[in-house]
Amino acid sequence: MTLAWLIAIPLGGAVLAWLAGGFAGPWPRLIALAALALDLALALSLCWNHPLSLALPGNDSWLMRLDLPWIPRFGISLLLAVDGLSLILVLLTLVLGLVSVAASWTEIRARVGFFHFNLLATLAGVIGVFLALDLFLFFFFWEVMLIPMYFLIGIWGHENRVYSTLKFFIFTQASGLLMLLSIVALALVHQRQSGVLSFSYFDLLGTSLAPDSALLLMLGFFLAFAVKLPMVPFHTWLPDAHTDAPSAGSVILAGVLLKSGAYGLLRFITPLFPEAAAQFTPVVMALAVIGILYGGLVAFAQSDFKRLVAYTSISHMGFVLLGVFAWNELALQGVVVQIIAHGLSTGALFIIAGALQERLHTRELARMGGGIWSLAPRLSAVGLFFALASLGLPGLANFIGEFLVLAGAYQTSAGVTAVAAAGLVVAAIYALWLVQQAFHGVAPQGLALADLDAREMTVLGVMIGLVVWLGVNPQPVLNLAAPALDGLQQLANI
Amino acid sequence: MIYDALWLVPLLPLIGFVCLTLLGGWLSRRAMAVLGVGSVALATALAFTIGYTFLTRPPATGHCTEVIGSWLAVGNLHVRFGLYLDALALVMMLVVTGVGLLIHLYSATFMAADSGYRRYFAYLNLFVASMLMLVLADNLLLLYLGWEMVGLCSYLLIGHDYADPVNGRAARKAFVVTRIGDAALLVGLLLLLAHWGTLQIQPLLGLAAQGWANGSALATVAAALLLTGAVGKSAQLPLQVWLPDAMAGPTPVSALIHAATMVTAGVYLIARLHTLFELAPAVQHAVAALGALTLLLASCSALLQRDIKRILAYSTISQIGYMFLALGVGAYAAALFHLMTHACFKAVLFLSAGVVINALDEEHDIYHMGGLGRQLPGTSLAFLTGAASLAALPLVSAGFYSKGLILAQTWNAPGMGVWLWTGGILGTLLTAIYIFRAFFVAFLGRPKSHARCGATAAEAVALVVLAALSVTAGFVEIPAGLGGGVQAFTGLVASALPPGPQPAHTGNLPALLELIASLTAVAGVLTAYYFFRYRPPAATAAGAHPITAAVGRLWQSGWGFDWAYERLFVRPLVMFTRANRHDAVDALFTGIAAGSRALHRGLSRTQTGRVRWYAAGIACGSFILIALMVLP
Amino acid sequence: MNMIFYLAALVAISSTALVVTSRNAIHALLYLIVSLFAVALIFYVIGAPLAAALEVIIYAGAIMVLFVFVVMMLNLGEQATAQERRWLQPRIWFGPAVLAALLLAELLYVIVAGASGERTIAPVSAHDVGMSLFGAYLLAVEVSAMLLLAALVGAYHLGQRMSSAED
Amino acid sequence: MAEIPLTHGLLLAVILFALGLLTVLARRNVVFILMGIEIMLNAAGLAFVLGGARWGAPDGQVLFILILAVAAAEVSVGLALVLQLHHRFGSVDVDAARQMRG
Repeated sequence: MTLAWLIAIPLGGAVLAWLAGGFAGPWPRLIALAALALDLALALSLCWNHPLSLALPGNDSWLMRLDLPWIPRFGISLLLAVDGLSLILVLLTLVLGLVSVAASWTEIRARVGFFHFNLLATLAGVIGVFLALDLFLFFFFWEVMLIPMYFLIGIWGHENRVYSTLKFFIFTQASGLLMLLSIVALALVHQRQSGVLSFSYFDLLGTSLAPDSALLLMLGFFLAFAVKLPMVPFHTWLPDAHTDAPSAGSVILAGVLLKSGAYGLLRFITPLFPEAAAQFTPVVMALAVIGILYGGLVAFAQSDFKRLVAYTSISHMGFVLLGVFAWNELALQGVVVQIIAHGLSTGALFIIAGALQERLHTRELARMGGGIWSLAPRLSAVGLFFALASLGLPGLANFIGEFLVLAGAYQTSAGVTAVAAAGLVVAAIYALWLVQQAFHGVAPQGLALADLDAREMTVLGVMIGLVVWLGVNPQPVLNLAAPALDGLQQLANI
Repeated sequence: MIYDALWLVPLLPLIGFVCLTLLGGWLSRRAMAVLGVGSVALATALAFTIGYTFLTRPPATGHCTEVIGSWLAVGNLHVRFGLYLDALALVMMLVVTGVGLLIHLYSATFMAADSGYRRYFAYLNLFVASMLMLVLADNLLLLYLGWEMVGLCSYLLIGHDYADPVNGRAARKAFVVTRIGDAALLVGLLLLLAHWGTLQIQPLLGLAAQGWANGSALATVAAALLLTGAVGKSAQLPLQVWLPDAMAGPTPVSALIHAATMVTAGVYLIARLHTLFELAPAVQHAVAALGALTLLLASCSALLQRDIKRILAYSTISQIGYMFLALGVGAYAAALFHLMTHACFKAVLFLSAGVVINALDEEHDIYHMGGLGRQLPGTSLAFLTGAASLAALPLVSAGFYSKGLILAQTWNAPGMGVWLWTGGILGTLLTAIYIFRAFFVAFLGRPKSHARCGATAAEAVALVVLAALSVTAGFVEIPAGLGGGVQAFTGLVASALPPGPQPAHTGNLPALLELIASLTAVAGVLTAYYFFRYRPPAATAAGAHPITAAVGRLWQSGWGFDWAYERLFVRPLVMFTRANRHDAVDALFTGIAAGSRALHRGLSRTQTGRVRWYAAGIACGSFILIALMVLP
Repeated sequence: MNMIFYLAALVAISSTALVVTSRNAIHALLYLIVSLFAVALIFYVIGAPLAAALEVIIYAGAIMVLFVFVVMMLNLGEQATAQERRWLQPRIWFGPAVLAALLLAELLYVIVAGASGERTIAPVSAHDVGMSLFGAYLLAVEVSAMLLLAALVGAYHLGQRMSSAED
Repeated sequence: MAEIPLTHGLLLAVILFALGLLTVLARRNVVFILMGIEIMLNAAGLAFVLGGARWGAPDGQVLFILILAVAAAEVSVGLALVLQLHHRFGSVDVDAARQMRG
């Protein structure tokens, strides 16, 4: 039941926060913090309660499983399970959830209760995505997480929010539809073979498919995940959505929602369709490398802080895609680290962008005029730190992710990896350009700017700590993920 | 054992960095200086203690290893925080801590007026820690960590005065250009990892030496990638363009990072991985050729600079060219020896230049100086010592012994040794000319400006020590041709590096070569004296001819590399990204949206509100439908 | 008997053509009733007496009377006739005529091409129709009852005089 | 009974239908348009009855009856609309209702 509670606590918190919105005071924020902290404690207890299965290689990689009937007539059940991979992602979701509640403490002043309802509902949906192993249930949560996100951007967003939310919604919804078609088709094929209609991941794993239909079904899944990731050329919703989202929305979007795409790629594509995925690998790896370089180059030209960071996300997610399709231990571990590192570093950059916007009422780098360092040294130093994390400085988390991905990808395709390494140069160009434009230079006359206060410093300090810790000691995460990734690789070898 | 404390050497400056960063707000400037200099001083003391132990009671195997902890372990890949100390690492460690300490000391008063005092010391401490990590790392990933971190510190310190966008641009240029090399280095690491399954340097070299045939394609590719990394970091052709611009940073930074230590990391890398380069003779020849070419081109550029720091910057490029030349012919000890002496004399040149610049209110142009010898006698003497050492004036300068060793071994190198030697000799001549041009113009003659102040006590200490070293550091290695036959340095590093090319001939040849080198250096000084002191109009006249003027402009602009790169890479890239600011891919989707909107507008025009029009539409539709069904 | 069919057909076509061209609404209605009677006759001839009866009673009797009432209520006089004359220009006729002719030609082609063997027509008694209507088609009858109810409500609502707000 | 070929009956139905269509398309007066619709419905009913007679099956007449019901409903609502139109626009011109388009 713990798994159900993991989803139920944020949902309950969401409803409570909405109700508390009617009272004066920071009740919705406190309720949201409490719910997420409780959930985080629950998730952490899972880590500690299962040290044995984590340590034993070759053991079943699932830590816990919950199977309740839902719509038995169609073979649909409430099948939740958690392994190291899911657990890491759930932890990341909850940490970033806490961060985004704290980051929107002063930014969000309108309809506070409803804001936190949407925030927590999205998080509950995402956690559901990470835990659900019934494909129908997975799709259900996949949709559940979108709608509150739609409101988060649409109600509390910036200037162009109507356009952005619509774009976000159409992209994700259309691609989700393709996935639904694939899910249903896969279940039907499985039924024709085994006589049992089931949407369970475990039942569908061994389904044998004709090569053509396998490729088609895989594409259905792949497109849904690729749009979410996002992969070039399906990335254009992301900069718009990020630019117009409130800080918390951006943090959740970059830190968690994109990761649901990465998670889907890891969990479903290769295990369900090993041959089709292998056949498709060269195309995807090429697209991944294009994404790494293209995202970086476009980021360099942006004049909007958040838009720039959004394009860096696309570049970073290219590494994730590269790693997933390289499909060996190094690369997959790299993907996991990269997912966490990107969630933290990009999330922090969005918080900084939000802090700047709150103070200066603009996101345009040109209008910031630079020179912020002399006015707000803490803010600038933190910004510099996360820009450096973003460019993959060794000793910080992103480097571990990128290095492992490249090391794994090198074993699959040396040429592609060499081109991807050029992404490091591009990353240096855009990250330093961002620092130069935002923080360096001479401050305009008469510009007054408050430095980060204690609340912001705490949030960002925790994130800095995590990024450094992961950069010099990634082993706990690697150990946690190892059995799960091992299990996935064995599935794909059947 | 004292070796067990090795990990404290990089850790102490790191602690200094962390304290300065976290506690900075509560510290007085004095406390900052104490913390910044003190942490490095402790590390230096420890390093020299370890060095002393190493010399008196060397470890049995010639090296010692210390593992602090594990970094990451995935599958077969195990990377640890491990330190490896052998003679090569020891020399580098002593250079970094020694020169580093003196420059910290110098900075304590030199930067006193700077508003970013805490930031400066924090970055400088971080640099020393990273550089030590680089030279002590026992695996390539940790080396890469140090490699990138020193690049970062270089970026941060060049752009220390962030108010001026020019500094920011120079800093970014330095970081991005070196990162091109770094990316190649990383790919090289991946190649080595993929083939040998480890990044531990010593086991890796052992495996590669056994597994790869001499001159095999993979070894060549790996060595070429590593070379690209080294070339980027050490500002050799064709990635040398960042170093002259890097002089935008504070002068002590130029001395420490862009002369004495960081830029020599490439030399260290090649020396450390010399086994791989020996497996790829083509690449090793390229190292020598690149070195020779770089030293000549950079010397020519240095001849015509007016900014004193740019003269020294080009001189650094050129001197590292010597080291590459030595590495390329297998004279690793000679390269390392020159690295050491160069760190001393280049540091003293930069630091004395810093005093001058400070005294003249940020005046960089040597033609606006003059007569400083009388105003700032001590500083001028220090500069002269450094200049003599750089020019390799015979017998009394450290540079003479190190450069002489390089030239002697280059001559002995098989193949194109003689040509490379000729290049080296030509470089010696040019070196003597350009550095003494600077000296004669800036320090002798009629005073053109008033020196505000001299060196402070802390600055003076640094200058004196370094000047003394630029004279004496060479005496540890006196060539047989001069009768001394002292081989303390090569003897020390013999445990870590193979001996250089041995002379094929004996007899008077070594002595003759020394003589030629000495005479060349002296000739260079005399040439400089003639043109810039005795008869300056001659120099003006020589530069007035259209051809020499054109050549001069070319040389002064660093052979037009910046010009070409600007047009070949920077502008197309910027133009492409500017043009694509709104993301061309989005046009695909906005196109779909616009198409459906246009369709909507077209179709909504049919909604006229006329009932009969609709009826006609229905009739047409049924006509067409029936036609489709009836007609085959 | 055949003669009666063709005569009735001729009457139906010509009176319908007069409906189309007539300018006066009452005249057109009368022509239409004539046309309906002719069709009723044809029903009778081909052996569908029930249909014939319903045609006369409901179509000609009820529905057309409804038309007449409405035309009366509208009180379209000479003015309306003049207006119709204006509206019935050849220019306006041309397009619809072409379209109708095209559809006609197409349907004629379908009928003529699809005609296979001349079969006689068999009469169907009212009894059979009734059995079928309240047997197999019971659901359709119920649905049409709903339809008529809806039409009743709709007509009542629309036929009300305007509410005071809109006047 | 009569020896009438089915084809001839259908020809009559089609001609009547075309005339009804012409009425709907060409006339602007709403009353005439409704009459045209009646003609077309009647033609369709005729075709059904003919088809039923062809096979001796009652279904054709059943459908005729249903068409009758539809016609009645249509006319009652249609005529109510005519009254509304006349009331609102003072005209029976169907094009007067153009301004109601959305």
